[in-house]
Amino acid sequence: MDTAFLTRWIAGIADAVRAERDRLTELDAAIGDADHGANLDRGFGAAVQALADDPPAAPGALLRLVGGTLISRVGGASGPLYGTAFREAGRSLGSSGEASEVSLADLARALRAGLDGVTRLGSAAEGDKTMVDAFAPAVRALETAVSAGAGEREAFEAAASAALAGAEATVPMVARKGRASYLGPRSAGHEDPGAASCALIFAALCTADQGHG
Amino acid sequence: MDTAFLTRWIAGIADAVRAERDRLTELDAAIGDADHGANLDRGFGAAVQALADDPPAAPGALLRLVGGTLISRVGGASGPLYGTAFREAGRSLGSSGEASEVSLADLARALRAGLDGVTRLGSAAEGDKTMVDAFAPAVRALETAVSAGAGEREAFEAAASAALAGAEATVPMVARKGRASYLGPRSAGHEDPGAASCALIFAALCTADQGHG
Amino acid sequence: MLATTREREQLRNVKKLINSAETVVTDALRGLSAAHPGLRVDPDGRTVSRSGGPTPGKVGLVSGGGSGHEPLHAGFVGYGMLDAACPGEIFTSPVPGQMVTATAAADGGAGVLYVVKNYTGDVLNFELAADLCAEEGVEIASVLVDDDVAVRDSLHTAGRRGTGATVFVEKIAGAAAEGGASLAEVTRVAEEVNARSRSFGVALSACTTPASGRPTFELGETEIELGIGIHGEPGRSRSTMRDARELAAIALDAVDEDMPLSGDALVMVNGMGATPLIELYVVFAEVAEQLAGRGVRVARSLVGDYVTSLDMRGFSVTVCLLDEDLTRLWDAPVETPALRWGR
Amino acid sequence: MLATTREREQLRNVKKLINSAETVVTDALRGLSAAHPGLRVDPDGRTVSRSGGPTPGKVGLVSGGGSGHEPLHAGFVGYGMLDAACPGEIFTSPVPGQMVTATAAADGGAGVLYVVKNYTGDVLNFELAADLCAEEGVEIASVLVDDDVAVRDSLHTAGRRGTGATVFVEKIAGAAAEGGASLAEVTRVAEEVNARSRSFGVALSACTTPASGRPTFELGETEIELGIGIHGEPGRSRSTMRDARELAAIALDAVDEDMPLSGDALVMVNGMGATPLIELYVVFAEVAEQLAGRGVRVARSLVGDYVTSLDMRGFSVTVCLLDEDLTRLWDAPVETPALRWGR
Ligand SMILES: Nc1ncnc2c1ncn2[C@@H]1O[C@H](COP(=O)(O)OP(=O)(O)O)[C@@H](O)[C@H]1O
Ligand SMILES: Nc1ncnc2c1ncn2[C@@H]1O[C@H](COP(=O)(O)OP(=O)(O)O)[C@@H](O)[C@H]1O
Ligand SMILES: [Mg+2]
Ligand SMILES: [Mg+2]
Ligand SMILES: [Mg+2]
Ligand SMILES: [Mg+2]
Repeated sequence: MDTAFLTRWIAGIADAVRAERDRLTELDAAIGDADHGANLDRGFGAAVQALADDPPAAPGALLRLVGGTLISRVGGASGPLYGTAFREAGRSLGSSGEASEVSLADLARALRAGLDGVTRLGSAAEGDKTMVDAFAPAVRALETAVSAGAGEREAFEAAASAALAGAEATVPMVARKGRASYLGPRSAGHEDPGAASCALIFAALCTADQGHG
Repeated sequence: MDTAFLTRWIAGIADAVRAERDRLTELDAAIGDADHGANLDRGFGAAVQALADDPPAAPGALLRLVGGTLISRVGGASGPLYGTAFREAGRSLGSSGEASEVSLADLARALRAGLDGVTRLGSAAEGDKTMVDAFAPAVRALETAVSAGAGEREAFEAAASAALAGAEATVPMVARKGRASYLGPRSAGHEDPGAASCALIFAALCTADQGHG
Repeated sequence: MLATTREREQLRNVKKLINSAETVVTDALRGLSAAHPGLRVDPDGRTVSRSGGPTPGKVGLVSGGGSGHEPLHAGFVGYGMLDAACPGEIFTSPVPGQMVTATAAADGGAGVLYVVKNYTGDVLNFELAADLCAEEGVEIASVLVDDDVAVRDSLHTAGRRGTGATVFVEKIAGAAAEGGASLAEVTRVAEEVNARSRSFGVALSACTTPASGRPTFELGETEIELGIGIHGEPGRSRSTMRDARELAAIALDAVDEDMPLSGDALVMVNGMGATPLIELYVVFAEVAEQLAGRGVRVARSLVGDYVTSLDMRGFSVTVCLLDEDLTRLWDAPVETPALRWGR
Repeated sequence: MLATTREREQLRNVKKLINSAETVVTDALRGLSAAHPGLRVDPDGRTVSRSGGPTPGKVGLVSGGGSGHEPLHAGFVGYGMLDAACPGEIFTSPVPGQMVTATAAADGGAGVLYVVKNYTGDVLNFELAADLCAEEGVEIASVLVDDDVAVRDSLHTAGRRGTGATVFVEKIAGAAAEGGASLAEVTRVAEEVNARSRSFGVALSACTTPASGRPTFELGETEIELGIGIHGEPGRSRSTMRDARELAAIALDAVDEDMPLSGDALVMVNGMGATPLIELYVVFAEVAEQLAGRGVRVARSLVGDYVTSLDMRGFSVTVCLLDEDLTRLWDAPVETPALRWGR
């Protein structure tokens, strides 16, 4: 995968977030503060713009630029968290003399680093009803696909459906992190907005791959 | 008519105002500030109480007490206006060595004095969409009945229906006095709350008379 | 005292933070008293005055009117502004007796000025009170505030309403009185402020009085009222919702048409009671920018809830054309619950 | 710039005094700037600081958070309180870049204290900013405000929210900083105020964000939310409407259970944005009376809109147990748009 693929991925996330903006906001209204859709729309919109303004030469630099843009434009909880995820993913791809192509295994490692960044910063574990509940199973699915020697399409589809399942599994959970935790038991019965947006991010890998193929 | 009659009259007004409190307030909400029902309920309730606490010996003193109570308890535009009406009516019945009985002609003269007090204080003329539009025709009807030698019942009924007709006639008027005047042409199409309450006051003369007969 | 069942039912329906419609004014005055040791509050007698009593030799300032406009007037009692206020029932002018008590609490021997908003009820009751006090030998003067351009002035009507300019009159006349001016001079200053001030108000929603429990009028989802007063009355006309820029222009046009704007101005963007501050600042941004475009400099300003109409959503704009004297009096120290600087 | 048709449609539906959902924060900052010459406002960069710049040798105080809580925080920038504030989007923590700019505007060489309300977003973004500023050689300390007793504190959750006590922390730490205290001392004072403060909030209605145009939750005609935060989140539980007396008791019980009340207290009854002042005074009357019944003296108080949640109806009560030092710092002069005395 090259910068073109990753650029398509980010553009696909931005499109999906814009299309689902109202749904994300509604999910956040139920157990948060009704801004998640607007936050990510602003952030990924800015990321697409940043990539267009000054296209990075290498995949690592590209992901770091996306992460930095999210941090500097989103705010809220999701800005630093997703920003860190992309930044750490970019960092894991090496910082000097970067390759212009990354393998599926590289990407899986990068996303694992991103996930580690998120849990380090936010200290949420799976089951806390956060984006981690979609992120973690998606990374595991990717790693499993890599171990099994699967192709990109197959791997991305596995990751996307793991993320989606993870997001859906947040519905009955009682939140222990983020704003939803203030609701205590009342947070149960609603999908976590960050988990829902994380599912969109992994689904966009498939779209980017199809655009490629 | 004696103080017992007048006491019944005031009690009858208080009852009518309480029963019609919501209607008066709604009329006032449409073209005023939604307090006319509460204002008069408070005022005539207090007047009934004042008469019970310290029953005046003469009709003039009774009407003056009612007027003073309205002034000191109602506030708003209607407090000073109705208060002045009753006070001036009481004054016209003489202030020393007052008779304990007043004739229909005395009462007509007293209410004329009350009306004069209202127009002097508020400088509203008929057609301005105020209580004067019910008050003035009612006094005229009373005076006509007196000239024609009518009995009390007949005279009161004439006054009451003149007041009611006068109140109803305020509906199409454009207000030129009081709060409703701020609405300009939009005040048309609504009955004036003060005219409506004035009709209740004259209707209560009939009830007081029936209670007597 | 617990609310009756019917009252409870009602207060649940309108969801107001009150104990009962009957006690809301008294209860709020109890709260005012507990919050402001600088005030002497008589919740039952319904008067509020400076806790130190009248200032000997100073002209006293008294105002009052219906409740539901908080912080007006009780929130403006204190050094540099009012000496006493008398709050009536919700939207109902106070009675002469309250005014007489307030006058006694304000009378330092140099006469007392009544600041009266131009409503028939306020005018009549203050007139009756002035007569009673004059009989007692207190020198009384009155200034009638009538700044609302939504109402056409005419000899044959009740005239324009008094709204936002009341705050300006009370502050500036209060400073003059505190500075030792005579009753005639304080009255002149108050009249001048009124003459140089105009207001226009817009409602996005009606208000609900505790007693009636129902909105004073109904507005559709996209309807607004232009030219409203401060008692939940409908305005001069109904219109459709616009953005803040257009609403500011409508208000300023109405003001400018009545009193051509120029020079330095004191400008208030006032919330009607349920308008968030962030929205008032948005309106103020438009007002200030458009005034600049009309060659008017916003020299002094107030943004917030000063003359409200219970839980109405909306705003009013008041403009007062300043001169040097009025600016100096505006800047003079003031120490009241709702307006404070320099002390 | 005119709003797009879709935006216009939306703003008509929600009837807010704005130009567009996208520009509301910028527009409000333009208004703040026009109204308060004592502030330096960058509406696009979203920072607000004292117009005189940093005070050399003084510890700087910076706070910030999502917009929609006005006057918090920008309304508390000025002498004796904050040096700079950075407002985020509506209900969205600001980004580290804003905080870095605000820090530069606050840094007088004696270090900078961040006053951070305990929300994941605020905490994370201020952490990132602190790292960046520390790299630049600025000494940074942070105090986390977490006064809301509606949320159970626990190691495994995000912890209690920061709400009303933020005003107390900013005022009292601001006075300490103005008095020349060191960064360590200002931080200690801020932490002490937070430790001695608790809040509880009640909503009679949800709020509507400009972007979504819909209430954040729906309440029936007789329903209320108990234990709400300041972002339109639903509370801990839904209940039925009560009178002011009972609601005050519910709030005070919740506070007292978490922090037994005694002695002298600084008490705030805060409106959520669309609550008329008359109702806040009614609530304050009950709060003060019930505190007296619990042996607590209301030594100092605030009644009004200080930490709001857009157009939510409701109130919060915050109690801070005072000692002599804190009382002295509370009484020290302050000159900001929303809090002013002694100057
Ligand atoms: N500590 C945390 N760790 C991981 N994810 C978190 C954490 N706190 C919040 N989140 C995620 O952030 C989402 C909310 O993002 P957003 O609404 O943009 O920010 P905010 O909560 O500040 O309004 C939540 O739905 C959740 O998935
Ligand atoms: N100048 C006036 N002359 C006669 N009646 C008046 C005048 N102004 C007002 N009114 C009467 O008073 C009524 C309103 O009374 P009320 O609602 O109790 O007082 P307010 O208008 O102060 O709220 C009006 O409906 C009208 O009939
Ligand atoms: Mg959110
Ligand atoms: Mg009325
Ligand atoms: Mg009235
Ligand atoms: Mg947020």
